[in-house]
Amino acid sequence: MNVLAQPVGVSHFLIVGAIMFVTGAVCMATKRNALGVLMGIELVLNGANVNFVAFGSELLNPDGIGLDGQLIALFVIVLAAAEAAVALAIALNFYNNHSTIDVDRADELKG
Amino acid sequence: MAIYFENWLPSWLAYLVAALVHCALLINVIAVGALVYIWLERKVSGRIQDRLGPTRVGGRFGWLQSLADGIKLITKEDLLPGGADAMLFRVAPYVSFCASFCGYLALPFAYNWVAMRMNVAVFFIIAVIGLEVFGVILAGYASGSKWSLFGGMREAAQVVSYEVPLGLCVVVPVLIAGTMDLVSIGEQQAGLFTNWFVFHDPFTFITFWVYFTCATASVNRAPFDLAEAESELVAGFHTEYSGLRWSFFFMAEYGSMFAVSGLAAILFFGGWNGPLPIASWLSLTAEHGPVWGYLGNLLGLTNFILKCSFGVTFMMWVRWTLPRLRIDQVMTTCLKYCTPIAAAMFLGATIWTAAFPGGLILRPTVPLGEIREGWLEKAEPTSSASVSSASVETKNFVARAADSNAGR
Amino acid sequence: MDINWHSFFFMAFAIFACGFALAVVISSNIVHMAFYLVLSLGATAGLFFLAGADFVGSMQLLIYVGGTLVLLIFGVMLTAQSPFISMKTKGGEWILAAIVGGSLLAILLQATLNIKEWQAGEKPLPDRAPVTASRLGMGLLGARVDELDKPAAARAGMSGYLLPFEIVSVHLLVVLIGAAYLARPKKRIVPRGFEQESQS
Amino acid sequence: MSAAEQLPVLLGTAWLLPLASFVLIVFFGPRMGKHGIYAGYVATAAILLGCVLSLYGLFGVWISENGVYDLAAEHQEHAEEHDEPDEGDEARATRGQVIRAQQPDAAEAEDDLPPDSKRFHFDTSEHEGKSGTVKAFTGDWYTLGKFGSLQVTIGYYIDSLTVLMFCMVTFIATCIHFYAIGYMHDELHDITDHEVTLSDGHHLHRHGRFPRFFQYLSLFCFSMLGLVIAGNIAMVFVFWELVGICSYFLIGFYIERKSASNAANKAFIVNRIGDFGMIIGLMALFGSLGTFSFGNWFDDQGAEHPGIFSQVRPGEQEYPYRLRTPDGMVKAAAAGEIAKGVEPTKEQVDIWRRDFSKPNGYGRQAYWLLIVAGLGIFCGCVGKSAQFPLHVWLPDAMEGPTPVSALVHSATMVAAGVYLVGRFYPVFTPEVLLVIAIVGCITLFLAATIAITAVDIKRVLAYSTVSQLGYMMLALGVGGWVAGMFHLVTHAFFKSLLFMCSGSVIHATHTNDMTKMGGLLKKMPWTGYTMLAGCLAIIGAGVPFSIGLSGHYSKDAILAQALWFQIKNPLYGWPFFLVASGGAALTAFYMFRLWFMTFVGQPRDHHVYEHAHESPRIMYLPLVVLAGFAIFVGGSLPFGGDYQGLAVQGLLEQARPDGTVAESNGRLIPTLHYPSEKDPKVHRDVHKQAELVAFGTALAGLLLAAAIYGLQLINPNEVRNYFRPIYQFLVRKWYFDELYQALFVEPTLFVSRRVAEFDKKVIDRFIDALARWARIVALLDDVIDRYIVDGFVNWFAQWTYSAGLQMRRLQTGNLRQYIVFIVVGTVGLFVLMSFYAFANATH
Repeated sequence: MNVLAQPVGVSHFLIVGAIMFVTGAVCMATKRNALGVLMGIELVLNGANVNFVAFGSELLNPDGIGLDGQLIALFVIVLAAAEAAVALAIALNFYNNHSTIDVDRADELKG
Repeated sequence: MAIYFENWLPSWLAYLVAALVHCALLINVIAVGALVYIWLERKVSGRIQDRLGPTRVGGRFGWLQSLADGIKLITKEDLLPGGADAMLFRVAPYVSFCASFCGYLALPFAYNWVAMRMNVAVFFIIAVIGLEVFGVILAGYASGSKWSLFGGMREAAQVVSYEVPLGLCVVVPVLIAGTMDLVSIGEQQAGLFTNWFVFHDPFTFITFWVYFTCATASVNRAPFDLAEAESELVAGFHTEYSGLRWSFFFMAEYGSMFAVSGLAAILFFGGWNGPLPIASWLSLTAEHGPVWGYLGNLLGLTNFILKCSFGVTFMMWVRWTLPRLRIDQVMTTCLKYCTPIAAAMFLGATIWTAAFPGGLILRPTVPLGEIREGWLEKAEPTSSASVSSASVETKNFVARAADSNAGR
Repeated sequence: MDINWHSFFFMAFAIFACGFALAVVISSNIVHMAFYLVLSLGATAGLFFLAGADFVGSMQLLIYVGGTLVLLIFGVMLTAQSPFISMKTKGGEWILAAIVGGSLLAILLQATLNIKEWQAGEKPLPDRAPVTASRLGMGLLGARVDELDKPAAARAGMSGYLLPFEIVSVHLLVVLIGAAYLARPKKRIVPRGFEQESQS
Repeated sequence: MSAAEQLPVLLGTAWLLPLASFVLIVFFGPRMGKHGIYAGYVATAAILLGCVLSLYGLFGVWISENGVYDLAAEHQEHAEEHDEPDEGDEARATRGQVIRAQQPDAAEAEDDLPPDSKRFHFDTSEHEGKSGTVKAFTGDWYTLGKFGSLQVTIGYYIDSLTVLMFCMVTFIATCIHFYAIGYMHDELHDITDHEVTLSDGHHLHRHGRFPRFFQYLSLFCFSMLGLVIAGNIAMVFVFWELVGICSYFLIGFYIERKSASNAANKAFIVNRIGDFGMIIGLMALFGSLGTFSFGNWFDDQGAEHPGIFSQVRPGEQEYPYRLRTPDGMVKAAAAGEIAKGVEPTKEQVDIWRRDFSKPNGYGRQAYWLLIVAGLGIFCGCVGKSAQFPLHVWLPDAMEGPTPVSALVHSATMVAAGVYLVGRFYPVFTPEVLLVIAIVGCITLFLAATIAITAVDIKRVLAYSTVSQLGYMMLALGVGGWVAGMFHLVTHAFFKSLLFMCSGSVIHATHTNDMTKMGGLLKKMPWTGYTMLAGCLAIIGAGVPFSIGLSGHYSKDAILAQALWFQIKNPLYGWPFFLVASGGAALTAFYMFRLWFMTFVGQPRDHHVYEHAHESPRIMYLPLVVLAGFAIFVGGSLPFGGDYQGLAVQGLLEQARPDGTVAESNGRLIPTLHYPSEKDPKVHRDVHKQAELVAFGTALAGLLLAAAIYGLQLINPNEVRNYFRPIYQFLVRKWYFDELYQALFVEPTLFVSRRVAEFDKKVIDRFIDALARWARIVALLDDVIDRYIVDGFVNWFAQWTYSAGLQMRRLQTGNLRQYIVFIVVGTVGLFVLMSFYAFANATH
């Protein structure tokens, strides 16, 4: 079958979203650099966003959840920005105090 | 256009060709524009500094000067510093260039002469031009040199913070027009020059100047060119660059200058509509047939290019007139002055539009109701039919929008 | 052969997005990661445009790519010193993460592909998506002009997003202040009586 | 924009401006400038703007919309009605029918208005010079709540009376604000109150209260304007009480002075007595008529419902707008019958209404209900505008600062009562009107007599206010609606003028006692001459049949109506005219006694005389303005066009309430005839006689005063000794305070003492016993708590602690492991869920 000939559906977007989400999770789980973890978070949020937009898009499924998807996606974007600002501040603080950016060194709260 | 090619090509090839033609046109705008403007800048700076500027190359006025420079740059050796991050160092210029190039996708040059008519064109352009900073930052980092890194950092801080007032300023005309579609925004200002949004009310007038400041800053032209402050950092982020890559940076810079000027022209100065509606007087409009419409659009195109060039020239004038700011002063200008002023102007414009929907002397030839997006027409019948609270509330919204249109 | 250009561009952007996302994971150089992330998110914005969400797309470009990631890269540069630019992870962790992630991916894909309404219909898509910008604006203002044709019962409780909008904006302000506070320069606290020593 | 849309906006703004300044001053008052000096400017600006708006509403909107009722034209048409005066009413009534018949065009005009302006109600009056001019705009700004058929709204009822009152109130309030800025200036710094002696023997030293004064002033204006514009009885009551509380604040402004706080309490409590009656009246109206609104009101479906007025005086009767017991009241009276299942159809209600023969017939009961309503409302007015027997608070209200007295006495508080009577006029049956007339008559005489002997300058004015209010009530009571309202307006101007003059005198001499003054005319000419203008205005000086000061016109109208009433029913009528004309003489006497004692003759107290000085300009300029108005407001302005013959009477004529056009008779007292104020006879001979009488009496009083106090032909002390008992009686104010003390205060105190003893001896003991029991129970609880509850809690805490020790191993402190945990958890959950899903799917 010719992939390029047939119209795309929600599921295509969902697959992309899933891949980005998992990639983000793996990125979070493997990067030792705090900022790398942050990037993983951004990826995860983006995967989720792709899903929201796909569900909400009138183009792909006119009887979907309508605008709510896009609105929630907007909120996610904004909150991601906020989260990035705070996380970055935390990372820099961590860097100032421990003079390293390695998250494995941040285990004072070990039980 | 693609339809035209389809007659004698397989469709996918036809579309490809069509796309390529569009791209070629746009790239020409940037490349040729950059050449012209570099030459122009030399002349302008020369005149301002009481010099002549280039005079020899290509006969009079040295009008081939920048072409010659281009050739020189292309033939120049292309260095890659040892401590550089090779991949990023190579990619960075193209990132900048692509960014400022993408801005042209949504920038209409005349009525409906636009590569991609989007209904969020304004934000799209702002966003894409904002991406130019990545090239600079990456260049700054990848060069592996302190000066470049400093340049990149400054650029990052500056651009990120200047996007806030820039966005606020852009929102004001959008608020008045009631749409983010640049084409319809331009159409609303058709007619006499009194219809231009810059004359819509005092707030928009001030907003334009704030916008211009922020735009100058966000394309990092002097006096905001902290990223390439040759007196402090050798040449800032492009210290290590040379040859074609370097020239790409410059094309990007001039391209985005042109783009922001064009945005200003459409948002505040009526875009392709001249000060006098000569086109409509000469009945050079689409109603009188495609040819006349085409001629009218050509006239509009000239208008538009002239306005943009005026904006660019103004930037040059500013550059060669004002001294460069310190980085903290740049930040102060943005956060302590531009942002509050822009916010205040936004508020004022809102109140003004609510109070006098007609603006000062604005009598748009196109009633807004036809421009606003489809929800209005869609909302009207249902809301009038149903009496449930939710739709009553919506009816109020719709009604308000409707009579604000009627008010114009 | 006739190409459905929508699908074509979708494929292109999808491959970009996923590919660069993978590149983010695989690359070990933090700055390269940041760059790939930029490209991946930009491609995602392209996907949004393809899904007919122009406004969200340009918002993604403006706020996410243009703002958040610049901030991120800023942070990367601030902390980019030779030992931290590339920090290797032990192979065991790689394998563990790969297994866990793979299972998660498997589950997600299975969920995605099993639900029939989500599959692509054979009917071609409408060539132009409905305009959403001002409807989104009204939605944020609290009026759902897109739902007017729905019956009142279905619209019950769908009163728009005014409150979340307000909350988010206040939240943003708080975040700004908080970030500035966290990242403020540290002052050395001089115990009383030791001023001389501290100055010398 | 039509007036229907403009007026509510204009007047509503004018009404809310003082509220805004009140709120501003409440929050930022002390921070406004040095010692809050700007608070005064804020309040003044607010009321000034309100004044401008109201004036625009009057001249720019109302008059240009409706023109002015042309009195001259009316007299003309009376002249041609000379030969058949009797069927004048019928003729007018029929003409009213005709005009009403051609009203549909107004209805059509209503149709093409936008749907939301349907709420405006055009009530067209049947007796205007112009045909079909709008009589009143009623409508709602905001609906507070709907309870079945009842709508509690913030509405308005705007007719020319409302507009006129707005102009009058805001204008006078503006003058008083300006004046008060000057008068209260010593509140700007800390002041020592020499009238208050603390326990340690020193005088009270306190901070200035400039902002607070103006904040109360603004609230006062707001409440009064709200009362004037109110569109339904609920609003009326709310603002009524607001006016009361404001007067309480302002009278008790110098709260540290015992006398001031007493006066404030007295005013407040006496008003409560009146308001008690008022609530009864309002509830009688509401309970039986089922609506709060004055005019007709429209519900959401746009259906029209009759308001109170059109229920009491329905238009579609054979005698349009004659008084008619409302169906609601008839039904209320026949509630028992209805309970027995009789269907109250229209015919049935009419049958019930008609059976007046047997004393407990429903018609009669309903009529009694109407009378109760009227009496109750009037009861409130008695309290508010200090009518006998509740007049005692007003003289004590002099404890407040003089601007307050001016405001309370002229424009706001006491005017409120009279205004309310005028507003509710259609509700009053002839019997109630008779009561009103009697009360007004008594008040007028009593207050005038007391005023003769008072020596406190402000008290003299206070009693004169009471007696003038008596005049108004008398006028209303004998059917002279326009006369009463007209006198209300004119009196507002000259009385505020008089008070502010007295205030400036007090300001200059620092004493209220007239016996210490004298010869001040040289010292303070502005005050003196403006006050002379005020005195002349209040005694109604003027040349008979031609021109006169404002009081001249209004008082003559009142006298004429009283005389006309007497002619119509000789049985009850005679005392009213007698007292009214006698009161005119008394008025002239005591006013000029005051003026002569204050301004001419030899200075009695040289210390005071030396220190007297003219007040600052900001204080005497308002005096001049007001003096101008006090002189001219009564006459008609020689304008052309819309303003043809613009006169207060003409404007009031437009608001003349339904039913006062034609003659009406009492039903319980069939011999009681209420003449029509617009009857041609009034303007022919009656008015001439009345004018002559008024002139003569006023002149007599003036001459007597001049003889005694001006020229010192007669020695006042001899007179005083000659009439010693009467003098004592008057000086003690007819022993009213003593009477009330003995009648009400003492018994109350007695009862309360007994109650206090009961409390101490019985209730307290009981409480103490309970407390002891409670302590014993508490001891038991203590034991239980310590050994059982605590034991369990401690054991649980131990358990939690050990559990925590076990669990802490989970927390590795490694971020990336946490993430792995999360993902694994998600996967696990998903797997579990899918199991359940499959389980459900299989069967």
